[in-house]
Parts: sequence; C-alpha cells; structure tokens
Amino acid sequence: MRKSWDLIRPTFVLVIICLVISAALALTYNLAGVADLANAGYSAEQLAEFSASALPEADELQKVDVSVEDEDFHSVYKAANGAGMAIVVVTKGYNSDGMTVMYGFNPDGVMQGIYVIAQEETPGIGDKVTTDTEYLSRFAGQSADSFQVDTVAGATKTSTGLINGAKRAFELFEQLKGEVLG
Amino acid sequence: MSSLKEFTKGIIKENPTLVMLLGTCPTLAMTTQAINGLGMGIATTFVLLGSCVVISLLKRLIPDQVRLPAYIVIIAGFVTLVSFLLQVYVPDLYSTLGVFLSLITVNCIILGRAEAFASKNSVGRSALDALGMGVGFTLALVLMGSIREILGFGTWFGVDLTFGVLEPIGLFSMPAGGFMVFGFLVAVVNRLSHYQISKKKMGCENCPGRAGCGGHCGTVSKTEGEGK
Amino acid sequence: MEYLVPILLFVGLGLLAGILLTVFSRVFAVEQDERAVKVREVLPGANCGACGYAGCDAYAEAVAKGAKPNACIPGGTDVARQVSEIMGVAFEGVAAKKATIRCNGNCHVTSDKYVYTGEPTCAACNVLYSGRSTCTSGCLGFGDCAKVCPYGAITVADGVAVVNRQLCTGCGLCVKACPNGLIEVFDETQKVEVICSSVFNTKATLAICKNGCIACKKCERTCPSDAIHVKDNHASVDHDKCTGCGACVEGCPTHCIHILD
Amino acid sequence: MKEYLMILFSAVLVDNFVLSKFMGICPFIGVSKKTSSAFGMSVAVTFVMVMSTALTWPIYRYILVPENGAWDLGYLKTLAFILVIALFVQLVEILIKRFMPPLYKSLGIYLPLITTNCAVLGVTILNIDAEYDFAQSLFNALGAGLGFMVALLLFSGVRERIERADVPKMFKGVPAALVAAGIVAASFTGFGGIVENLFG
Repeated sequence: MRKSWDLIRPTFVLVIICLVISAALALTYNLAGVADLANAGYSAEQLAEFSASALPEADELQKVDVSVEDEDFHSVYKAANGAGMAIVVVTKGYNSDGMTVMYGFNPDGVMQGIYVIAQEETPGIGDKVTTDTEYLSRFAGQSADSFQVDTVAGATKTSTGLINGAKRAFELFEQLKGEVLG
Repeated sequence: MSSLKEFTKGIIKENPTLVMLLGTCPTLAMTTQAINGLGMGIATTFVLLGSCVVISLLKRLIPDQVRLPAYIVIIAGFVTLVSFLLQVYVPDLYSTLGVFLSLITVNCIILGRAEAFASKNSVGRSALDALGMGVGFTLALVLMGSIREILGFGTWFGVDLTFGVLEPIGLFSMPAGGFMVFGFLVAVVNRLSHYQISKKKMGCENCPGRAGCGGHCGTVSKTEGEGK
Repeated sequence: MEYLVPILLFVGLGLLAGILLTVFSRVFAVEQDERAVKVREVLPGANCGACGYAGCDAYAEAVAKGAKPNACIPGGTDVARQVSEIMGVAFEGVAAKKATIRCNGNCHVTSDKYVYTGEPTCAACNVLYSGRSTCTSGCLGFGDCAKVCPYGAITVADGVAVVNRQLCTGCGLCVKACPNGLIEVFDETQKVEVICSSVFNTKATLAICKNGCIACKKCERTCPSDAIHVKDNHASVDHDKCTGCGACVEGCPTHCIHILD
Repeated sequence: MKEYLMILFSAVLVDNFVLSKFMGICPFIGVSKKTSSAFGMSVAVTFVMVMSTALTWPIYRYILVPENGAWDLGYLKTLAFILVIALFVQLVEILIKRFMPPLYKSLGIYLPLITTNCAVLGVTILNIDAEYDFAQSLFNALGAGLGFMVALLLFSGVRERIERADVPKMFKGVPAALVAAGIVAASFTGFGGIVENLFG
C-alpha cells in the first residue's frame, strides 16, 4: 500500500488543490455577480459625459440593443427626450488597436457632435487631435451628403480615422433609424 | 532575523524591483502613470501575501513532482480573485491594468518568493516577508510611475504641474522612456548601496534562470564590487 | 450548472497533469546516477575546468564513475570532503592552488610604444605589433583576465593585473585568457616566484623596464637548492625543488623575484 | 494568406512583445549576456509559445466558452492557461532530457525559466482578447516568438559591446543595458506605420 500511495499522492494533492481553487473561484464569481457587471457597458455618468459633447440636447442616453453584426459597430443609444441618437463606432487610427468614438445625430440625421471615448494613438501626436475641441467641433452640423471635414496635418492617420468613423456612423444611422427612433 | 527586519529587508535592502531586478514586466508596463503603478503594486501585494501564506501552510503536503503546477494554480487562483474584486469595485483600474492583471501570475517575484522563502519558512515569517516585498515593489512602482508621469504628462496623480508653461516630453510615456527611467533608477540604487548588490541574498539557486546566466545575471557581483 | 463545469474541468486538468507528470517522470526517467546529482549540487558550479573536465556536470558524472573526488580546485577542501563523503571514498586533502601574474611592468617603470585607442581588450591590443607596451611580452593592462575571473580576484592597478590571493581559487580560467601567457597556477605553499617574463637580453631589458629580469644569473648562483634557472633571458623557479628560503630575493638587482603573501 | 502575414509582421516589428508590449523582460535582461544563450533561449520560447497557443486556444473555444453558449467560463482562462503551460513545459523538459540529451544541454536549461515568462502567457491571453481564430492565433504566436528572438539577439549584440565599453561605474552591468534597451525600443517605434501599407 505504501508504494502505490507514494505513486498517486502527487496527483491526489494536485487534484485537491485544483478542486478547492476552482470551487472558490466559481463561487465568488457567481455570488459577486461579476458576470452581469462585465458586459454592462458604460455607466450612467460616463454616458452623460459623452453626450455632453456628442449630443448636447439629449438629457439622458438609454442603450438600445440592436442586432448589428459587423465588427466596427460598438453600440447605439437613444436620447430619452427624443433629441436624436448616438452611435458608438470602433475606427482604425494610427494604432492598430483602433479608437472608440461616439457620434451624436438629431432625428433627421444631422451630426450634432463627436466624443472620443478611448484611443491608443501615439502620445503627443495622435492623441492631441482627439482632445482638440476646435477640430472636433467641425463635425457638428455635418450631414451625410454634404460631409466636409479635412484631415489635420501631422496627424493624418488619426484624423482620417475619425472621418471614416463619421462616414460609417452616417451609414449606421440610416440603417438603424427606423429601429431606434421608431 | 527579527520579524521587523524580515519586513523591512524587502523595502530597501532587497527591494525586489530595483535591487533584485525581478518583476520587471509590470514595472515597465504599468508605470506610465503613478496611479497605475499604485494599483498594480497593491494588486500584486495582495496576491503575494495570499499565495505566500497558503503555500507556507501547505509546504509539507505538496510533493516535489507537482510542486511547480501546484504553486502556480494557487497563485493564479489569487490573481483571478483580485481581478474579480477590481472588476466589481474599481472598474477603471481594471481596464487600465488589462492583460497585465492576469500576468501577475507569472510575475517572477511571486514565484521566486514562494519557492525561495514561503516553501521553507513558517507562515508568520512568510507573510511578513511577502508584505515587505509587496510594499517594496509598490514603492518602486509608484516612484517609477511618478517620474514617468511628471516627465511624460506633466501631471502627478492627475494634478497638473506644468501650469500651462512646460511642455511634457512624450518619450517618457512611451516604452523607450520606461526602459531609460528604469535604467537610471537601478544605477542610482547601485550607487547608493555602494555596489553591494548581489543576487546571492535572493538566492541564485532558487532563481529558475540560474543555469542560463551562470549565477550573476546582470548585477555587479559582490566580490567584484570589493575587488576594485 | 456554472459551479459543476469549472470544478469538473479543473479536477480533470489536475488529474491529467498529475498522472502525466508521474508517468513521465517514471517512464522517461533518465538513469542518472543520483550520486552524480548529489555531487553536482555540492560543486560550486563555476564550470571553470580546473578539474580537467568540461564543466561541473561532466566532473560530477566522472566522479560517479570513480574519478578522484578532490580534483575540484575552486571548491577546495570542504567540497572535496563532501564529495568523498557522498562517494564513500577516503578523503585526501586538495592542494589549494593560486594564480600568479609574472609581470610587474606598471606604468611607472615602463612606457608604451603607441597610444592605443582600439577595442579595449588585451587580445585585440596584442595583435598590433604585439602590444602597446615597449615590453612585447609584458602585461597590457586591459584586464582580459579580470573579466574572465568568476571570483573577481584579479584587478588592474597602474596598468598591471594583480591577483588577490584571498579571492583566487586557482580555477585557471585566467591562464587561457592572457594573450602573453603571463599567468601560472601553482600550489599555494610555493611562495617564491619571478615576476617577469621578459624575452629581451640584459641591455634591452634595462632600457625597457626597471622591474624587468635582466638575466644576470645572480639568483642562479645564490640559490642553495639549484631551483632557479635563467631560460630565454628570464629566470624561472622550479617549484618542485624550491624550498622558499628567499636567498635569491635579496640578491636580485632589479628586485623582480617576489615572496608571495 | 495576406492577413496572416500581416499579423505575423505586426507581432514581430510593430507591437514587438518585448520592446513595445513589455512582456518577457526578465529573461530579456537575464539571458541576453551572450548571443549563443540568447539564441537558445529564443528558440525555446518560440517553440513553447506556438505549442501552448495550439493547446490553449481549443481549450478556450471548445471548453471554457463553447460556441453554443452553454456556459461562459471566460474568467477561468488565466488559471487554465497557466496550468496547461506549466504542465507542457515540464513534460517537454522530461522528454528532451530523456531522448535528446545534447539538445537538453543547450536548450533544456531555459525551460524552467519559460514558465515564469510573461510573454508566453501573454500571447495566449492576447490571442483570446484579439478574438483571433486558430490559424491567426498560431501566426500571432509565431510572430511573437520571432519578435522575442529579434529583440533578444539584437540586444545581446548591443550588450556585448556595452560589456567592453568603459561605462561609468554606477551604470556598469544592467543599468547600461537598460538604457541601451530604451534606445533600441525607441528605434522600434519607427516601424509603426510600416505594416499597414506594407501589404497595401
């Protein structure tokens, strides 16, 4: 008995450790309700901050779940007071990880504003554009057919990224207008 | 060693990052801002404390063939626990740490301390040692983070220091800057401790890489220091 | 449901890991003589080759197959005692060896032929007209031996390499590193050595280096045990005959024969 | 095929695992003193990276988070991945020691060092975060390994020169190496825009 116990003891100990740890983790994961927190998206204050520059007239944004599968669509929100809707798009700038940008529209499709939620652009060059309020304000008042925003010298990749994102947002607006604004 | 000494040795004399040159991956990656360094330091300290205590409790039960997998499962368990806590209570820190939070499992300090110290000493001493190492690691990270943030962004813990006059140097927030600041810091520590740094204290024989670098991988060895 | 699956998954993984590890470590165990493993742990691990084997691993296997347990010079007597205990062989003392650099041509007593600004190693400098110093067989002072010494026993002072005999373990790595072959390793008990390897005749050596051996053969005459002879223009001590009496040391006009501390 | 090459090159040059993602710095400093040991280490790391990706990706796709959405155990990926990697490395070490002793003499000694290497676990987790499919993940792992090799070899060459240069005393050894690594990392940021238009 002694010999065989030595043989299986390591396996036995490892199995016990794995069992205890996985049980503890599963327990905490489900009890703490981490699951529903993980994909809750943006919190209320974050949304308020975004809509301040993307959709100024909107008082409060509510997330609308739509079945859009393509890769660069992130999410879409409806303004509670009917001031329009905001579409969040992932667009490729200089950095391959891409930028997450929210574009605000009023009900008839005129862009109200833009807010860059997350970006990994090159510090000092690319990220300047994403915080340059003057340049971002040029997006306000644009509409699908008369879209005219030029790129920023020195940060062409980042600004083209924002422009492509805007064009993509216009297409998504047309696509989702019926479903979201109803 | 008196228990107080056990705790303080981790902070200055055998600081895991600046003296032993362990855990360099998070040190360089997470110190673009002081607050990130602080967050990573505290998370690592929690994991280090937890796993050292558990490992020193189980040290006689774990046979040698499965020693490495068993230690790693315990450490990974604690890391996942920390990631739950962060996800629920401090979500923005969770997003900034990102993949490096789960990389704490392979942080050389934790496995190093677990094998070198926790598996040989009592629970109390291991806990103190882990706490000392953790605090030392956090201090080094916050120091690195502050330097890189002040130089790279001109702010410190978010407080703007440039008064709109000074132009922050972008290099320091980029990886290249990280290497350089870390190099300078180690040089300064090298100078302050009069070249008495030696891997021997941490135990070269416990470092998994000892075969690769023949015993003194990169630090000025003790004898060479006195020889001059 | 979400409890059952992770537990089953990890129990399965743990089981698989345990079984695979034990099976693999049993079936594929390399028939390593565990005595060799124990001896390897005792050896210092500097892989210096003083024992004549390729490294500590090779020497450990050789000891397991019956090689002499006291050949590890750096380890000294305590390693030799531990090794012989492991092997259960009678313990014999290890003749501790020390290295000596046979040149004392520091910058005060000799001069350079040219200012060398190339690669700062003795090997590279020795290629250019056999070294920068006027004495072509002298020490170049770039410290190749210091860099290779695992114990930091050699330091370069005033352009000449000097051995710190306390730190030196006689491993002999420096002997191969010196391009001019100035370093010799011999028993610690031998105290007398000629600290010069000049190949020039009396007149030339006098002009080049004040500390140089001018091959005047005075030491040969005064040595009671006929242990010192002048060969190719410099004296050298025959350590087997030398009794360490020091008669030759006072007699030497340029004081290039030293008593090693 | 173009897309796979894109992933491979971006992993080697643009977001090089060592110089821009900061993974695997411990061996990067510890083992890069000699070019021969650096090469041995990077071959071993590349092999382990590709093999562990081949092991961990199916575990994630078919066991942890199956397509039919029966359950979502994404949170356990760190635990499962590191256990698999540690097991794989230990088994490979036993096998190499048994069947290929010369290979074990040159490469085997690095294997215990690889389990604690951030880059190996990092690759497996980034493959999942980037939602690569199986082939893309393998190319990413191969790119990461080659990137590690490029960085290590480049750096061991630099390091051997530093060893000979007369560096101020306080910078001797690792500090000088770190500052040099900073410069090498700075040069790597130059690859930023290349990959996208390399393939048009």
